[in-house]
Amino acid sequence: MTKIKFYGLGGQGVVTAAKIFSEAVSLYEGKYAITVPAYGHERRGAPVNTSIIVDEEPVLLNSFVYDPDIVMVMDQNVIHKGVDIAEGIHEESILILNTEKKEMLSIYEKLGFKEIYYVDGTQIAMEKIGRGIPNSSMLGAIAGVGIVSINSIEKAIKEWFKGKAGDKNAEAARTTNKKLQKN
Amino acid sequence: MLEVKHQSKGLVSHGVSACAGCGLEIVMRSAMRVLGEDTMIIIPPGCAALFSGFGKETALKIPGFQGNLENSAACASGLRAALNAKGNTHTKVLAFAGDGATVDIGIQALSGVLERRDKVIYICYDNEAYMNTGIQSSSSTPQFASTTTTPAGKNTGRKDLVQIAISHDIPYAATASIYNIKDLERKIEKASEVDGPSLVHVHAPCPTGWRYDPSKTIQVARAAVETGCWIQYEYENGKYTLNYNRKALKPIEEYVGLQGRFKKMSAEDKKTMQENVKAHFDKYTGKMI
Amino acid sequence: MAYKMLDGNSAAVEAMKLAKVQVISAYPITPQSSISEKLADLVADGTIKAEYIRVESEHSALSVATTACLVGVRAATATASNGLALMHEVVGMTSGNRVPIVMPVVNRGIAAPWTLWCEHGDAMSERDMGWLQFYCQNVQEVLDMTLLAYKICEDYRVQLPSMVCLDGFFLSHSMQKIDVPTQASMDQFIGPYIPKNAFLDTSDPMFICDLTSPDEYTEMRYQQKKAMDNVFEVFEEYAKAYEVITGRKIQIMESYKTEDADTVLVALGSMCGTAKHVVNKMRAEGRKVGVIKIVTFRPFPFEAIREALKPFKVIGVFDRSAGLGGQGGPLWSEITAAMNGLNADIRHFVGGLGGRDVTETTIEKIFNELLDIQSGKSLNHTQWIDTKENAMTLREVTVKC
Amino acid sequence: MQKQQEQQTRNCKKINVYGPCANEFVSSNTGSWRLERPVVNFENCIKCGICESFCPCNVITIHKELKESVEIDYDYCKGCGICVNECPKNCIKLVAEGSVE
Repeated sequence: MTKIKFYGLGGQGVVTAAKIFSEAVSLYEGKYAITVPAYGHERRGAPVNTSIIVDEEPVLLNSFVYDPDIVMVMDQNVIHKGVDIAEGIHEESILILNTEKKEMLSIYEKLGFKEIYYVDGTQIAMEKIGRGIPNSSMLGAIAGVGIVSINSIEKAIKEWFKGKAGDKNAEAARTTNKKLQKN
Repeated sequence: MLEVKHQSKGLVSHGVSACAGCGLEIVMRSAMRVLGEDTMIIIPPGCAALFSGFGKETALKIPGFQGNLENSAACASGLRAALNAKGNTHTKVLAFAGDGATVDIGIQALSGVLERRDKVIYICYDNEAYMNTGIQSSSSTPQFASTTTTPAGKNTGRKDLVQIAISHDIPYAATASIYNIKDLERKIEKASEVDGPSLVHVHAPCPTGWRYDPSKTIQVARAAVETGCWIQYEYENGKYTLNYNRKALKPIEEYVGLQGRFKKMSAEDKKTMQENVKAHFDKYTGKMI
Repeated sequence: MAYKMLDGNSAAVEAMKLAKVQVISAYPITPQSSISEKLADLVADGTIKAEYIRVESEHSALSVATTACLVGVRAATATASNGLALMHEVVGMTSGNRVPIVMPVVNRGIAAPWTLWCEHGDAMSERDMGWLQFYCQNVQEVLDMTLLAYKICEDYRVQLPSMVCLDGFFLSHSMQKIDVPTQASMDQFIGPYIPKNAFLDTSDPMFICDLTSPDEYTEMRYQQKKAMDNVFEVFEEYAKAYEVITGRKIQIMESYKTEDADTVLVALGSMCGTAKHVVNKMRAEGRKVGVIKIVTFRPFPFEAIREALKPFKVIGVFDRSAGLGGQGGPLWSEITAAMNGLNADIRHFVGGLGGRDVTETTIEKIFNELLDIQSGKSLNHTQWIDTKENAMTLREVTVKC
Repeated sequence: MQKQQEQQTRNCKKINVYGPCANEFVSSNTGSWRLERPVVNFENCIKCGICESFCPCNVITIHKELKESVEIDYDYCKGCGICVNECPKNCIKLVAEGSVE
């Protein structure tokens, strides 16, 4: 069982990313994923998070993730909004960060993750999709840590967005996947 | 199959436990005469529920449902939707409710139906208070009328149902009165023919609640129109027509003087009422030129 | 198998689509709204051939569905929370007139305090209104139970409406991997709607729901009671047929690893999944615990419960509603009644209110308390689980006195 | 348009329906309420039909061809007196119940 948490800001497609990710692992890799979205009355710009649980077996657990194995941060500024993205992490937990500045890493480095991966997903989204919404591109990043293949992610993205938009979003994911770096 | 235990001339049984001289009874018979047997009816609790029946007995030969007090319009909407789903566009759907079930508690559901333009005929028989429960004031009770919840006379005027309906831009709305049955039946007929929702608001005097002799029901209804206390008009596709052809209104005394519920009015009150009625009437006739 | 990723609300919509509902009346309310939206979409693109009535309130939503069903079509609506409370009056009309509507209820607490999130208090407020109530553990169950509910409700032995209860957000917005039966198989399983009780038809008039005297009212209630009694038999029959088609077994209640358990927890809804997960975890550590999941809360399966709980001396019951003023919550009361005379120690836990997560830790804490009572280590337990210490001092204001 | 419902009511099978439902069309004996009954003086009657149209109980029938032109069904007439009040020729009056045949 792998417990995952996505953090981001309202409007960045965090919940959508979780849905696409869960489709990729469930429908194209034969695993079972459930999303447990923490909906509220938050509006565009406010920090949001969503929980995903992935397993080889049907998932029984139906509650939020408190001890994530993987944390993905879709906006580097989340940490400045009073959100403790390292809450509940353990010694094996890894972090995937969307950042354009290497210096941001130094803040995240102190949080105690075993490994940190980073990529500028927003810039890639701007280039490939034309909008700075990093959800699709960051799905390419999570495919870089082995929990899901980039092929499955691309399939799920194409299924979700359909047509040309699907191709562009899938390309963003592929590019991010290639550019993902380990700190 | 409906077991007909007693013969009747129309679709409504003759012996219905409405009070002697009941105005509503005339409205129901007119409606049934016009709409005929290819009709489904919704009746909320209230005086008209006497037509729904009691136990295994009903006073109507058409299928009907007695809903809650406030959802007559919505229930009618459900019938329409189901008939449409079955490809039946000929059966007419009628909601038949009193003023309390319409202008008070039922206005929300009515507004919903009118806004959605569901093809439903809505007849509101207006006896100007909750008569079935013992003459409590409704928002259709006129100013100065004494009821059991306004014993000293109601201190505000009535809600204008037809104007509320018209503001939904519906194809047809009209007021009518039982003193002119031809006009009433013509309006119900029209209401049933338009494509979309329609409202007929019928003045239906109540001898019990208004405190006059049952024999005077028609006289009271007529006096209401002649004095301008009830304005007979219709609204069809944006056009108003006054259905009462008289230059000068009679003094309101000729209407209120007939009824016990206005007995406590002072001379001052009557002056106020006369002015209000005149102003109201002028407002409407202004629209109808 | 044709797997899909669906959230609970989409699963409910999928079931309505498979049942070919003909009239839909919908009013949006969080967290039900996406049901209203998806149905509108499917009607607009012709996937569902139905009349979609965009009503102005939940009161009207159920009114429309109820009268439409009386005309002889399968009608649908769905609601949550305060919307269900507003429906309350019509809820009685639907069941009293024996109109077999299947209504998803996306469980959310009732204001005040305002909450958007999960709690069973809304459906529990309607528990004695003559509707069947099914509580779902996961999204698959939402789909399966809704489909099965059409069969059960519309059977001539039942003819009662049902609420298919799914936990707000934890199910309604949780994407899960679902197996969806084919349209052809459900056409055969459910079939077209045929009214079996009073109906509205101009070629065969009758007046439905007129005034009833004290002389007959009791008898009509008794008719409803008899219909409730029939539910288990009908449930079993159709659950078997459904299992043949889909391979999935649906039960009125489920005993999970209870055979050799020292203590068990009884629960409803999505928390049952978490509880099962905790059972597995604790059993791996050698602590023998089990879960009893109740699916059919109305009618309450007294006999099955009594049978299942008979071996246990210490039983925990988790209510996701406060049961204010009662000795325990509604589930606890029913379990206690079912166990009458059996000398079991039935402990009452309230939690998960207004969206508070029922976590692994919560469940583990409960099991530990129950095990302590079982082994004689402790006498007491926490009734209001996970409640903060400062409950009584959340707000301080200055008042004139 | 879907037309799924078989008209299963057509075969006229008797079934027990549950819950409140009225399927007998009945007239109550409202004639017994009457304290006074309307009596018509046919001499002045012009057969205008006004009494018939305003009768709330719909119990008046006009026979244009007969001299006894106005027939009142006393089984259901409540004796409200609207016909008396509205008759343009004043040819209907209320008499105490029992004073005439």
